Amino acid sequence: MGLSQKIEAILFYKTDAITVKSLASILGVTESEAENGLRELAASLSERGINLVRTKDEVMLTTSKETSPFIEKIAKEELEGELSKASVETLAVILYSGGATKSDIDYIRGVNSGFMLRNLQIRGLIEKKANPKDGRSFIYVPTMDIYRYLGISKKEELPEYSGLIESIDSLSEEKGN
Amino acid sequence: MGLSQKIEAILFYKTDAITVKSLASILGVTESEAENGLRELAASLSERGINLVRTKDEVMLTTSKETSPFIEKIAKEELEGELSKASVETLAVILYSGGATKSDIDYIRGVNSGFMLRNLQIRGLIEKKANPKDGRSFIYVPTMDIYRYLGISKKEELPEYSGLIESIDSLSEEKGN
Amino acid sequence: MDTAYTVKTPSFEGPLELLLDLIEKKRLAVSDVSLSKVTDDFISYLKTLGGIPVAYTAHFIVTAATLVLIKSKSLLPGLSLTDEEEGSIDELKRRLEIYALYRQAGEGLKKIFGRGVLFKRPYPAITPIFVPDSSLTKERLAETLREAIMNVPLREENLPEATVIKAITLEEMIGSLTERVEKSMTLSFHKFSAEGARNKKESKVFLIVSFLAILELVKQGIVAVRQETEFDDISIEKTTVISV
Repeated sequence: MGLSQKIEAILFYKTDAITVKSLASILGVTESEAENGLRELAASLSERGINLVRTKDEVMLTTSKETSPFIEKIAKEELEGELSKASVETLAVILYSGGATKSDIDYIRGVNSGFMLRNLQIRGLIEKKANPKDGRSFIYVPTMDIYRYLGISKKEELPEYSGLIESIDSLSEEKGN
Repeated sequence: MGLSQKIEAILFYKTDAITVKSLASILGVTESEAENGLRELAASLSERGINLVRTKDEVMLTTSKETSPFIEKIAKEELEGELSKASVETLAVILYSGGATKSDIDYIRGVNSGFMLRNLQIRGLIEKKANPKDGRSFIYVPTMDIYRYLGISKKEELPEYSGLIESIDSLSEEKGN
Repeated sequence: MDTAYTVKTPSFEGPLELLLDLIEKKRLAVSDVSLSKVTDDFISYLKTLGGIPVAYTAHFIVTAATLVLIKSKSLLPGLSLTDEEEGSIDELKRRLEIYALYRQAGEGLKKIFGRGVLFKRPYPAITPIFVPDSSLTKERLAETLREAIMNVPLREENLPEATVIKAITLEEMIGSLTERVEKSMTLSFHKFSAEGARNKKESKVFLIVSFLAILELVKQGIVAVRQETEFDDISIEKTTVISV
């Protein structure tokens, strides 16, 4: 496996721009070796759907310009499509509990909620925050916008609040934390 | 620009798994055209740092297997815990058969797999779908994540795939169905 | 009987797993001979399940019954098996072979899981735009949540369905059988096994458990069994002079 493949994988995974210097350090090569690898990568990408973008010090991968109409279409769909039942369910768990970790949400729903959490974040319905109980993890909390939209000022104003929150709490206990 | 480049860009942008069906609809082509494009893309990626993973219905781009040691160094993703004997057994049934009902799994393992199936779903390793053969029942199918964790790009890359399928088939024939 | 087979959490172990472990421990392939050889170990494990709810052990008892059929071919040479009985023997062997394949495949998966992970591209940073959905109301949220909570399975629901065997255990059956044999020197198997059953399904279960109990007693030398001709009833006698 050549250097250019390794660089491609690292840039794919990084999503953000990365300096050539830190790229070289991850790879354990000199900066000029990394530059060679980057040149090779740019050449191999010339006929592909992704591009290598380069500023003075930084590099990153992006979709190639010709594909932007499709990308815009997807972005629009992500924003405007109707919320799936799974998304509404995920949102409900977060609203009633006032904030929950991914593992709590997954446990209550019985499925992995990764994709739903992303979708709800894009649409500004929830946001990810550092967990006050455990700095290394995150909790998902409702945004102010969704409170306003639903016309409530606190979670206790949600329908059937006390009954539903009791069920959620007892499920979380069963999970063991 | 060819179809395979467009697909590459869409998958790169999407980051999550996408069904071949919705890929075709975004591109405005038929599913079989999309399949051709996917084949072409897989071929063009064969020597690259990124890789195309294919489950029964979905596709996704990932880093290539060879680059895994480098990405591990910078990855935040952590695998939670080892898999128990019972979970790998259940996963084997679902992965090698490409999808199985709960009663199939219970019968093969000789135990009730209810809790095991729920745990594997919460971990995002399998998912429950409507049974294409019988709308009232469900089948459990492998997710993109289990493919990724096993480091395989298609089911044929499962260890001893063809040998096992052959043995299972010949045992099932004995029964007469 | 010498090796007490211990398993950590019996409620999560199935009969196929136990059986395959026993066979593989003896380095045998799945066959009548190997199954016959592990029957005693299987039954002695079964007896250790005394304190476990009957619903959990039902699967084991049904499997034990088939094992006993296999073993009985050598123990009672005159015994002839019905098509149904032959069928359940074949089925058990086939299930074991299929299970063995998947179990082996599972070991293969365990070896590669987490080694050489293919990494997903993480989500790029989000600039959220507030876009709710017109169908999103407080009431819909409450209803969806209520449904989701209702769908969480209760632990009890995951008990094996086979509750055909009510409050009957191997020990109870052995106790009752010993008592009856002691009372009357000769006892008909059919008469004994039919006693106490309330319906046809239950009587079949009684028959199976009785058979297990008899074999156990034969082994312990408490009773002797005799079958005059094929299909004939089996006589059970308390051993006084006869040693088995």
